Order: sequence, then structure tokens, then C-alpha cells
Amino acid sequence: DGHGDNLTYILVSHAPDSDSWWNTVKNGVALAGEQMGVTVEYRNPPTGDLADMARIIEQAAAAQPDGIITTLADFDVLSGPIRAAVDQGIDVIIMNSGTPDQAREVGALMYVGQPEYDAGFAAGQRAAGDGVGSFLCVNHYISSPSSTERCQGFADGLGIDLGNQMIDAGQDPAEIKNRVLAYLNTNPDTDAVLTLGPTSADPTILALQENGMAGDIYFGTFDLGENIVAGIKDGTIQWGIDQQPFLQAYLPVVVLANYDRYGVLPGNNINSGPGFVTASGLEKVEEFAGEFR
Amino acid sequence: MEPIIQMKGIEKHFGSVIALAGVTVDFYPGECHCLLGDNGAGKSTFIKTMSGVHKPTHGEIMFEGKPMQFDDPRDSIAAGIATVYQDLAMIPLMSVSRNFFMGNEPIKKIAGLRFFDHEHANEVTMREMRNMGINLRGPDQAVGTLSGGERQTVAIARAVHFGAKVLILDEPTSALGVRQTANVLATVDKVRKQGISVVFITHNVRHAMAVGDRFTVLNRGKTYGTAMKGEISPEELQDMMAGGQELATLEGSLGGTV
Amino acid sequence: MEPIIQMKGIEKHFGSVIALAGVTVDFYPGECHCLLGDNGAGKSTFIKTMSGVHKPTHGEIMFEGKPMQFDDPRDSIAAGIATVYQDLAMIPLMSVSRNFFMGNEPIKKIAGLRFFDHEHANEVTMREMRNMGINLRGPDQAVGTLSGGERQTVAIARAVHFGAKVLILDEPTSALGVRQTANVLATVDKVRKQGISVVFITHNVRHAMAVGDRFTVLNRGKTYGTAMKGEISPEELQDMMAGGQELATLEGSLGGTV
Amino acid sequence: MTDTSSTDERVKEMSGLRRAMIRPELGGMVGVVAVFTFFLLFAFDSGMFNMQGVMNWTTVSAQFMIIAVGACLLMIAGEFDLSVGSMIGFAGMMIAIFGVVLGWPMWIAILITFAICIAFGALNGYIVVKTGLPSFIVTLATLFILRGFTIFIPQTVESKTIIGGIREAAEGDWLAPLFGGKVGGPIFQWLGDNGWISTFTRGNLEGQPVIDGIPMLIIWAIALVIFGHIVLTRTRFGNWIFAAGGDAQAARYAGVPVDAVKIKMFMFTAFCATVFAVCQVMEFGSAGADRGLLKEFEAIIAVVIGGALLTGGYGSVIGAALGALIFGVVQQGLFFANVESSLFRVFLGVILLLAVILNTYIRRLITGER
Amino acid sequence: MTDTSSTDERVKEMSGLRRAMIRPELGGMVGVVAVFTFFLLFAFDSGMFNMQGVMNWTTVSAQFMIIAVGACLLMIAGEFDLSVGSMIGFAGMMIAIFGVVLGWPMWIAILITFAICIAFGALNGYIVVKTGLPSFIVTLATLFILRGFTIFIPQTVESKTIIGGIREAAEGDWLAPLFGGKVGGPIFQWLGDNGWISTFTRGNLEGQPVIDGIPMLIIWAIALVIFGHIVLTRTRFGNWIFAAGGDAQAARYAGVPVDAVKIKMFMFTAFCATVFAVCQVMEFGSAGADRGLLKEFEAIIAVVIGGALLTGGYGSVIGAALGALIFGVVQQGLFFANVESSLFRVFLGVILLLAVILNTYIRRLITGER
Ligand SMILES: Nc1ncnc2c1ncn2[C@@H]1O[C@H](COP(=O)(O)OP(=O)(O)OP(=O)(O)O)[C@@H](O)[C@H]1O
Ligand SMILES: Nc1ncnc2c1ncn2[C@@H]1O[C@H](COP(=O)(O)OP(=O)(O)OP(=O)(O)O)[C@@H](O)[C@H]1O
Ligand SMILES: [Mg+2]
Ligand SMILES: [Mg+2]
Repeated sequence: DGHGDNLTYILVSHAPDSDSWWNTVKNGVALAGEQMGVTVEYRNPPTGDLADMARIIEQAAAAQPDGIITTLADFDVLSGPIRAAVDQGIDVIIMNSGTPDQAREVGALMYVGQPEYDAGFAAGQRAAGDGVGSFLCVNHYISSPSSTERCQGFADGLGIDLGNQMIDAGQDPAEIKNRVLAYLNTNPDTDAVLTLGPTSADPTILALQENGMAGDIYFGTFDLGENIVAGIKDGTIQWGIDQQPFLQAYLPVVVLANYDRYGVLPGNNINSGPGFVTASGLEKVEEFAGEFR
Repeated sequence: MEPIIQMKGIEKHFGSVIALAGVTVDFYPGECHCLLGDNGAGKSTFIKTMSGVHKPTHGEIMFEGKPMQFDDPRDSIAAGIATVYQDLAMIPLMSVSRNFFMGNEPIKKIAGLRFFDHEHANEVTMREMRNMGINLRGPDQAVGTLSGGERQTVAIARAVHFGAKVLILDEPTSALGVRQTANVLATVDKVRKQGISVVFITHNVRHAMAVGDRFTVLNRGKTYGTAMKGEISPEELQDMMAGGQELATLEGSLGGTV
Repeated sequence: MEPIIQMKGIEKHFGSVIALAGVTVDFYPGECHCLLGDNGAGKSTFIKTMSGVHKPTHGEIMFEGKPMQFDDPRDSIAAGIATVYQDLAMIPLMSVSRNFFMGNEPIKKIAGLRFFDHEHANEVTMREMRNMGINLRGPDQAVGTLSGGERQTVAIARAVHFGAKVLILDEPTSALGVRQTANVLATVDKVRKQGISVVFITHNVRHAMAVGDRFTVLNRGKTYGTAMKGEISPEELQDMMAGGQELATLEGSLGGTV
Repeated sequence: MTDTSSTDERVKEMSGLRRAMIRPELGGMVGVVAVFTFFLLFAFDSGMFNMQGVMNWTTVSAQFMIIAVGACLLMIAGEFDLSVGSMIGFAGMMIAIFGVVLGWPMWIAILITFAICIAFGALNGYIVVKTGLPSFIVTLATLFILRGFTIFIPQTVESKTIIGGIREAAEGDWLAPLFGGKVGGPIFQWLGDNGWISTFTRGNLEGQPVIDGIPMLIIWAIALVIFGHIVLTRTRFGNWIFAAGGDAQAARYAGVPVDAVKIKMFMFTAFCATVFAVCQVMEFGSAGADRGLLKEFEAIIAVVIGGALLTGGYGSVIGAALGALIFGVVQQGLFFANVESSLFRVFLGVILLLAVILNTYIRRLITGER
Repeated sequence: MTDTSSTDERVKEMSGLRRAMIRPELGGMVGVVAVFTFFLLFAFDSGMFNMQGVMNWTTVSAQFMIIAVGACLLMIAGEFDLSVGSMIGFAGMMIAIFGVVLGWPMWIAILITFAICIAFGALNGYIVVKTGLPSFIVTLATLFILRGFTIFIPQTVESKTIIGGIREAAEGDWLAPLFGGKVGGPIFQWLGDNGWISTFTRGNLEGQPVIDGIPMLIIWAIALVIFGHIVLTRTRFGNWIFAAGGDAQAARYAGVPVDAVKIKMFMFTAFCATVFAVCQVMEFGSAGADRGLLKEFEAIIAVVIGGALLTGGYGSVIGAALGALIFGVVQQGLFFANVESSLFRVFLGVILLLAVILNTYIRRLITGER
């Protein structure tokens, strides 16, 4: 229809490029770009350094795209470059991390995502309802603030102190597995396990299978993956919190494209999560886990 | 008599430096051939082309009458050339006996598998070193704890022990004491008598005269001349070694040869 | 005459190895004192305790009559002792002139700031090397491209240039050609005449006899004896250097001294 | 022989015991004793020393051992390999691509992966020996290149960075159990039935023995350590490894095929990394683009704690194995002892420092180094 | 002087131009030309070469330069420092702890942080020179220890791993703008007003120049490069740095205070890392436990691309700065050129390899190395 034919958007994430979860986001933007007929580029700091990410946002602004979609992993670091981009007239949508308030503060159009602390808190409340009184948080990315927020939110939701219940698990599956085993061995009265993504969930499933606690101990996890879905199916995992990264990537592209073309904009932020995925209704999740789920 | 090695018109360039500008020398079995010359004349470079460390830029090497190309010291060792380099080939952290047998490890078969025969190695090492006049504390002493002269002796003993047809010694006596020097010269003499061709580099005219059968002087990368024993006096030889330039004279007693 | 350095009962142990077992020697200004002895006798270790590389396990060092402790080569250099070590003190990747002035960089003031005076350094280096009989390609040539003898010459020229009261030379001539050797010996002679105390280590009896005023022989970490010039013949000296043990004899011409 | 050494009056007496004690492995042994004493005192009732606990830190240590053996021999040969971690990720991903995405039989996938990875190791070695560049730089480049491909390939072909389903694909394969299986299951069952070893008291495995077999990972670790130790100390090739690392030029002069030795050691390191990767994907059933991150450092640390010299020419495989054991025990022990887990890095750094200082002292005693 | 060199008939002629060209920096220069040619061809209209784009890769390069200068001098002095990255994280966290958590005036926080970090650098150096251990191992230990504290301290005192509010705490401080400020704002305003540089064409900054000043980061980078270059090539201390790295024993024999030189270089590296960290926290306003990850490698890579020898004794600060420029331009340029980001590592690895091979060739020409 001739409106805004050559639209270009850039999505900037904070994830190191080996982080498997972000793959769904890449697939989401690719699909949205194709469907909307726009170009979407994906960029991220290779080592996950947020200061590098700030430079990438500056770089993105210098490239003069029609819009930027970015995470707000650390408000202090990223607010400057994002505001600068907004100030020069680039439309910005915040996705994944940060809060709706922060998004408003930097002048973004909207926020699409799942506030991490809130998601952890909701999960904690749910677990408290199920009678959980103590837990183990398997943090495979200890230096990232959002990981810690999830654990903290969960503890607060349970109404207990986080204390020593969060372990720095590292990224190696064997080490994660054996650290979980070691912790549970030393603290056999632990009621629940919380993992923060496939990286920590997959080895934890194996650990629980090995020490016989699979299905016995309360097990919740953030984010989905093939093994997590299988775990939910066979009852090892009670629930997975799906923040639907696909939507976090897909929707902003659609919103921006329509905004640029027709000036239409939803009136509110979009919470893509937390959605609790349980054993009921798993087929679609199963089919697309790791790709679109 | 057939020469065992013929070096024909050897040239060697290092980048913009011409270290050898065409050197032709023949080496005969049973003879001790002394290579003499000023510092930087190219002696070490020359014998390194013989032992496969450097590939000559131009020129030909004939070994036992056949053209030969050594790509690696391994090849020359396999052909029967043993070399004692000026920059020593010893591993300081390894024991004397491991160093002695480096590259020639004795093998003992156990259940069909080939193992390093440490007992044999230790025994031979101690014996050979004693023959050279060095009493080791033990075969497992690290080479790094030996004095410079002691290391030199290990290198020479090793080359003599494994040397087959040609033995090249690059300034072997320079770091040695009087007694060790006498031993090395006696060894050279003995080896030569066994029909082995010895190439001997030295700056000491007297050492050269003592064991040499033939003398070749290098000067600035070229052959300055070759002489047989008896054809030349120590004083003449010394003048040639200094490249024909005048020597600084001492008022004192340093008459004659240095 | 007052000795400039007195070494009294120096002992040096390396772990379980006793390298020096009590050595006492005095060094006088204007004299060339030759240190002789077998390989591993402890000569290098001895002069290293003098130049601050090693700290003696026991014993005392008196410098100009006062007890002195050198914790570092810097201290001995500051006191006026210049040393040419057997294991050379050259940096291969650095240029000849930077090596020459290493530790003694000439300073030029620009706007009150102290800068390295490269022109001066280059000029002095070229001149001093030419005096020693070495023609450098240029002062910025890397030391790594020099032959062993050429490097040795740089080290000696450097020590002579900066040496103040004592010049220690550990086997300086061992790697040198005839011409360079003559130069070094002439230099030692010249330096000595300027009233500097020279400590000269060598295995070559003739070099020792040529420039030495006093001869001390070490044997297995102990003093074997000291003699003045004229009191001793080359043959006697050679026997002492060999530690009194018999020399291997050559059938050939190697009569007299090695 | 002894009489010769005793004739040198310049050598002080050294007792036979002291001489027997002073070995390259001594530092590692002291470390092991220290570490175990520490945890026996502070974490005895934490379950660290019951069957399950022992199996726990043994498995972690075995993992370190597998890569430490390769790193150790390579380090003794005078080089090191920073691409081990990336190689682990890459190897796992290749198995997933061949075995799951392309659906080839698992044994073919495994063998091809071994071939590719060993070829990469050979390439590393070839570049190092031909250009004379430090291996630090060359393998740093490979680190980036391999990791880049490990992320890029699965993303391009499958649009994901974790590929699962490997366990299913390996079912019934003859080669896969050699990496992912467990041995001795019946024995443990029998032991458990007779009450010789404890059984689970909770959960759905209640009544079964706490250990259901020894993972092949541990068998591989032991086999590689023995193999490496014998090659290094008892063969001609072992002498060449020492020589190549001690002084490559000197070794070359003496006729040691230094380049070949170094290249072979790079290949062996790649082999060990691949063994690690295959065991891992077989156990966990998936390959991820972020597997093996920083493993190269852990291998180097274990080797150095075990007494090897970073600059080559000195070290011991047994020492490296002890280093790996220390590393594993400390890492898991801190969890058993309930220490704040972010302090693990601080501990690791301190232990590393202490270990190398001790080892340097021991090495000086042995070699009489100047 | 020239006549002396021309008297040696054994030296082939070398043209004056060739001789002037062959410098340690040559590799870096060739690399810069190659990289710019590449991106001018493939990313010209991507915004990479407009004012804003130039500022973007300049800033990134300046960041690399700051740590590369320290790493370069240290590497020439024969050591290297793997703890740079952890030091950056640690320094930032210290400023946050002192300035925000404890609420001290920002200039005190900055000065104390400098003091602590330089003391850590000195400790690194002290351990290295006193024990004779390779700096790889010692600083690897420091890497873990510092990172451990950087995670542990904020978690203990604040129970989070990011501490913000630094910009607010630094308001009105006299020292902070030296790191976080921008200079030349009025000039750019004037340039923009006169149409000399482009201005924003939309948004609420419309009409303002696209660049509102040069960040102090860039000023620091330039100042450090100039300082490092002069010290290295024109002073006595510079000669000592070369000597200490070329052969420590030989330098010691010649009376160079090698230990002091090395310790000072470790301190200077720590200083550079702290400058980096302070600029970063002042610009971004928060300190995080994961800041600086892997920066040590980036510094080493820049230095090596710039022609320095990993084993010490050879290199150039200008070269290191060019290396940092190449690194920065490539990293940002690939984003401008929209290359798949996982391929960045592959590029980096390949560039690193090519650069060192070129540099080795050049070095051999210069030094006539054997
Ligand atoms: N690898 C090399 N690269 C550059 N130049 C070299 C190399 N090897 C030797 N040269 C040069 O070649 C010349 C001959 O050196 P060589 O070592 O052969 O001399 P030499 O006769 O053995 O001297 P000396 O008696 O001092 O040992 C010297 O000028 C030296 O600088
Ligand atoms: N740092 C050290 N550690 C252990 N042993 C040493 C050390 N330095 C020297 N030695 C030993 O001390 C003894 C004396 O060595 P030194 O180098 O002083 O002998 P030297 O008289 O200089 O011999 P040469 O004539 O061969 O140079 C030797 O046996 C040597 O092995
Ligand atoms: Mg020579
Ligand atoms: Mg000596």
C-alpha cells in the first residue's frame, strides 16, 4: 500500500550469544519480520557485558533505524543510550527485562515482557499455596541481576528469607547436576527446587532422577525447553513459568510496523508472562519447545 | 680416498644478511678437518647446513658420493652425522641420562610393548661420563645443575657415543678446563683413528694443530684457503684465521700464537 | 698496596650442593688477577658472589677496606664493579646500542624532563665496537643477529666502557676469534695500566700468562694456591689447573701446554 | 651407581626418605591430604563422605581428570590449548547434528566427531609449529572460531542452540554406552541387597542402593590417567615429550621430531576434550552451544596444581590427576560444607596460588634449578 | 653512521623506503587500512561513517585502548595480567560501595578505589617477582579471587549484584567529571549551528548537533597512549621495560632493577583498568558484578594484533593503540554491516591469526631473529 516500505528495526538483547533461550527471540523476530515485510536485525553483546550492550544501542541509534527493540537489563546502564535514541526520534519498545515504569521513564512506547521479580513472586505465592516452606534456587547465571531477582521474588513470595538457598551453579551441566546433588544431600529437608532456565533445569532433572527425588520434591522452573516440557509431562516438574519470549520478540515488531505505517498503537503494556505451564495442554508447547516456545 | 661429504658452493642468506657466499669443502673419513676463522665468519652456519639445521640457499651437498638433502637434523643423524652444536643441545630440566639418550632412547620390550630402558640408559651414561673425567652425582641429576663445562662434556660424550660416520664439533673445547680439553682432544684423536671423519671448529690454533689433519679457514662467508698438516706453521695459520688483518700487539709476553 | 676487594672464607651452598667451601682471595688495583681451575671448580660462583648475583652462605667481603654486602648486581655496579658474565647478559631482541647502555642510559633533558639520549648512545656504541674490531651494520641492529663472538665483544666493550674500579671477566675469550682475543687481551692490559683491578677467568694457560700478574687456582670449591707472575711456569700452572690429576696424552704434537 | 654419587664430597647428605618423598607429585599429594583433612573436619556429617557424596565428587573430579590428562601432556610438551572448552561445546554439537538432526547412526556420529575434533587439534598444532607462534595466541583464535561455529551452525540448521534427543537417538547403539553407560550395576545391587551399602530412604527409588553403577566417565578418567602416565614416564615418546617442552631447539638438534610430538599432543588434547564431550552429551542427552565454557582454564589449573611447569618440560600425569581431584573435592566440598557459593572463586584462587608456590619449591629441590 | 653499515659487503641492499616502513607498528597500520577499506566497501551507507557512527566505534576503540596501553607495557616487560577484567568489575563495585552504599563523597571513593586497585596490582607483581611464578598463573588466581569478591561483597551488604545510583551520588563532585564528563560541548554546538556538522533531524533534539562533546574516555585513551609511547621509546625507564621483558636475568646482571620495573608495570595495568572502570561507572551510573568479563583477553588481543611479542621484550604502544582501533572498528562494524553476531567470534579469531602471522613476519625482518 506504499506506506513505509523499507522499515528497519533493530532488536538488542543483553544475552551472551551462546545463551540458548534467546534463540526463541531470534526466531520470533525473524518470523515477524517476514510476516510484516520489514527488516529486523538482532544484536547482542557477545560476552553478555551490559556496558558493551550500551554501546550497541548507541551503534543501533547511529544506524538510524525506524525503531529499536531492547531489553532493559540494567536501568542505570541502559537508560542513557535508550533515552538518547528516543530523543533523536527513534521509536523504542522495551522487551523482556525491566519494568513498565522504567520503560515509561526512558520514553519507550511500551513494555512487552515479564517483570522478573514479579514473576518470581507469583511463583513463590503459588508454591506457598502448595505447602512449600524451603527451597533451593539453582542460579546458573549468578552475576546477572535478573536471575537473582527471580530467586529473591520467589523467596519473598514464599514469605521466607533467601539466605543460602540460592547456589551459584555454574554453566557446566555435570557441575550443576552434582552441585544440586551435593546441596540436597546436605539439606535433605528441602521442600522445593527452582531452576531459572533450561541450562540449570536439564541437569537438575537428571540429578533428581539419580537421587530418587524426581516427582517427590516440588520442582518449578522458569522458561521452557525440550527437557523441561518432558519433565512437566512425566510429573518431575510441577510447573514451568513461560514468559513466552516469542511474543516478546514478535509483538514489538508488529506493533512498531503498524505504528510506523498506520499510526496505531495499543494503549497498554503487554505482559507476555508469567504463564504457568502445567501438565495439561502440552502438545503445542512440546512441538515448538526451544524454537518458538 | 673418496670424500664422505662434499660441500659444493654452499651459500646461505638470512634475510638481507649473506652468512655464506659460496663455500666448497670436502671431508674425508679418518681425517680431522679443522674449520677455522674469525667470529662471524660463518663456521657455525656452514656446519648447520651440513647437519640439516639450515637449508642452503644455493649449493649442493654430496654424502658418500650421492647428492643429499637434509631437511631436518633427524635426517643427518639417520645418515650417520653426529653434531655438537655451539649453542648446546641440552634440556636443563631433564636428567643427564635422559638427555644423553634423547632421540636415541634404548628400548626394552615388555609383553610386546616397547618401553624406555632406564637401567641401561643410566648405566651407560654414568660410564661414559666417567670416561670423560666427570663424576656425576647420579644419572638422574638434572642437566641444569651442571656447570657449563660439564654440560659441554655431556654433549660431546653423547655425540661420540652415537656418532657413526661423521662427527662435527663446533668449538667443543671453548668452555672446557685443561683436563677436559685434553680428554676431548684425545677422544677426537681416537675417533679419527677408527675411520670416522671429524669436523672440528676452534679458535685455538694449538688445539687445531694438535689434532687437525687438514685446515680450512673461512673469512666473511668465503673460503680463505685449505692446507694439509705439515704444510703450514702455527703462525701462518693464525694469520689466516685473523683474516689477514693485523693483530693488536701486547707489550708483554704474548709472543707467537694466541 | 691496599687490596681493593678482600674475599674472606667465602662459602656458597646451593641446596645440597656445596659450590664454594671457603675461598679467600685478595684483589689489588692495577693488577690482573687470573682465576683458574677445572670445570665446576666454582670460579663463576665465586665471582658472582663478588658482583652481588649470589649472596655468600658464609664469609665476608671487604670493599676498599670496609665490609660490604651486595644484595643485587646494582649495588656492585654502583660501587664500581663491572662484570662480563659467562652466561651473557645481552637481550637478543634489543638493539646493540640499547644493550650497550642498558642500566646506564645516557640522559638528555628536554623541558626539564629526562629523556634517553639516543644519538649519543648510538655514536658511542659504534665507536667502541669499532675499537674492538667489530664493524656493526648499524647501532639499531638487534643483538640477536650477532654471532656468539660478536655478542661477547659487545659485553666486554660495555664493561670496559662503564667499569670504574674493578673489571671482572668470566671466560671472555672462550668464544672469540684470534683477532678479537688479541684485542681483548690488549684491552685488559690497557685497563690494568689505568689502575683498575681486573679479575680474569680463563681455561687458557697462555692467555693467563700473557696478561696475569697473579694467579689463583680453585679446585672443587677450595683455593688450591696463589702465585705471582714469574714465580711459576706455564707447565706448572697447567698442572695446577688440572687439579693435579693426570692429563690424557696425545700421541701427536700436543706437547707442553694445551 | 650409588658409590659414584657418594664420592662427591661437595654434596651434602640427603636421607633416603627425603629423596623418595621429593617427587613432582608431592605437591599434589600434600594438597590432597590437606583438602581431605579440611573437609573431614568441617563437613564430615554433611553427607560428603557417604557413598552418594563420594560418588558425587568423584564424578566431578573424573571430569576434570579427563581434560587434565590431555592438558598435562600438552603442557609438558611446551604448549597449551585454550580451545579445549570450545572444543567440548563443538564436539557435543557435532554429535547432535550428525546423530539427531541428520539422523545418522550414533556410532558413526561419534566416530566422525572424533575425527573432526582431532583434525582441529592437529590444525592447532600445525599452525603452532609451522609459524612458531605462541600456542596461547593460536588457540585463543581457535577458541573464538570454534565457539562461533558452535553457535552459528545449530542456529542456522535448526534455529535453536540446544539440541536434545541424543539419548533417544543413541538407544541400542553399540558405541554410545562406552561413553554414557554405567558399569557394575549388578554388583551394587547385590551389595545393596545385602546391606553392605546404604539404600535410598525417600523418594521413588526407596530401597534401591544409592549407587547403581560406576559411570563410564570415571572409567575413562582412570584409563586415560594410566595411559598418560605410562606413555610419559616409560616410553621413548615420553622422553620426547619432555624434550620438546624443555627446549624445542635443543631437542630438534638431537633428532627428536619435535613438530610431530607437539602436533600429536594437540591431537591428544582434542581427543580428551572429545571424550569429555561425548560422555557429557550421552549423560545429559542434549548438546548446547554454551557447553564447556572456561573448561580450558579448569584443565590448566588442575595441571598446574598437580605440579607441571606452565612453560613446559616438567610435570606428571599423576600430579595432574591429583590436581583434578583437589579441584573436584574443593568445588563440591564447599557445597557440602554450606559455604556461600560465590566465595568458591576466592577459594579456588587461593588454593591455586598456594599450590603453585609449594610446587615451585618442590621442583627447585628436585631439579636444583638455578 | 651509514658509511659503516655500507662497508659490510655481506648485507644485501635494502631501500630507504623499505627500511622506514618496517616498524613494529607496520602490522597494525596495514590492519587498520585493511579494516577501513573493508567497511567502507561493505557498510558505507549503514551510518557507520556519519558523525554518530564514528563516535560510536571511536568510543569502543578508546575503551580498548585504555586497557591495551597497560597490557602492552606489561607485556613488553615480560608479564601479563589476566585479572584486568576482574579488576574492572571490582573497581566499579568498590566505587559503588564507598560512594553509594557508604555514602562517602565521590572523590574519596574514587581515590580510595584507585589506591586499592593499584595495591592489588602491586601485590600481583610482588608475588610474580618474588616467587618467580609465571604471571599467567598468579593473575589467573587473582582473576578468580577478585571476581569472587565482586560477587560476594554486594550480595552480602546489599543482597543484589548490581548497585546503581552512582551518577546521582557523583553530582557536583569535582573529580567525577574527569572520568564521566564530556568536553568541547560548546564547540560542537557552534559547529552544529554553523552547519559544519550534521544535526538531528527529528525527535526532541531536532536541530542540535549529533555529537554534544567528546567523552573523557577518549581523552584518557589518547593521553595514556601518548604517555605510554613516550615512556617506552624515549626514556631510561622505557629501556628498562624492554630489558626486563627481553631477558630478566641479563637485565638484572646489567643493573636494571627488574623487579621494581615489573611491579610498576603491574601497578600501571591496574591503574588503566581502574580508569576504565571509573569512566564506565560514571557514564552508566551503576556497578555490576559481571562488568569487565573477558576484558583481559580483549586487551591482550589488541596488544598482540598491534605487534607486541607475547613473551615480552618487543612491542609498541602505538601498535597496541592501532590494535585496539582495529578491534573496536571490527566489533562495531560487524553490527553496522549486520553480520550474524555469532560469526563475530569467527572473524575475531581469523583476524587475530592473520595479524600475528603478519606481525611475526615483520618482526623477523626487523630483528633478524633466528
Ligand atoms: N639465523 C640468522 N639470522 C640472521 N643472521 C644470522 C643468522 N645466523 C647467523 N647469522 C649471521 O651470519 C654470520 C655468520 O654467523 P656464524 O654464527 O656462522 O659465525 P661463526 O663463524 O660461527 O662465528 P663464531 O666464531 O663467533 O661462532 C654472522 O654475521 C651472523 O650474524
Ligand atoms: N644455582 C646453582 N644451583 C645448584 N648448583 C650450582 C648452581 N650454580 C653452580 N652450581 C654448581 O656449583 C659448582 C660450581 O659451578 P661454577 O659454575 O661456579 O663452576 P666454574 O668453575 O665456573 O666452571 P666452568 O669452568 O665450567 O665455568 C658446579 O658443580 C655447579 O653444578
Ligand atoms: Mg659459531
Ligand atoms: Mg664458569
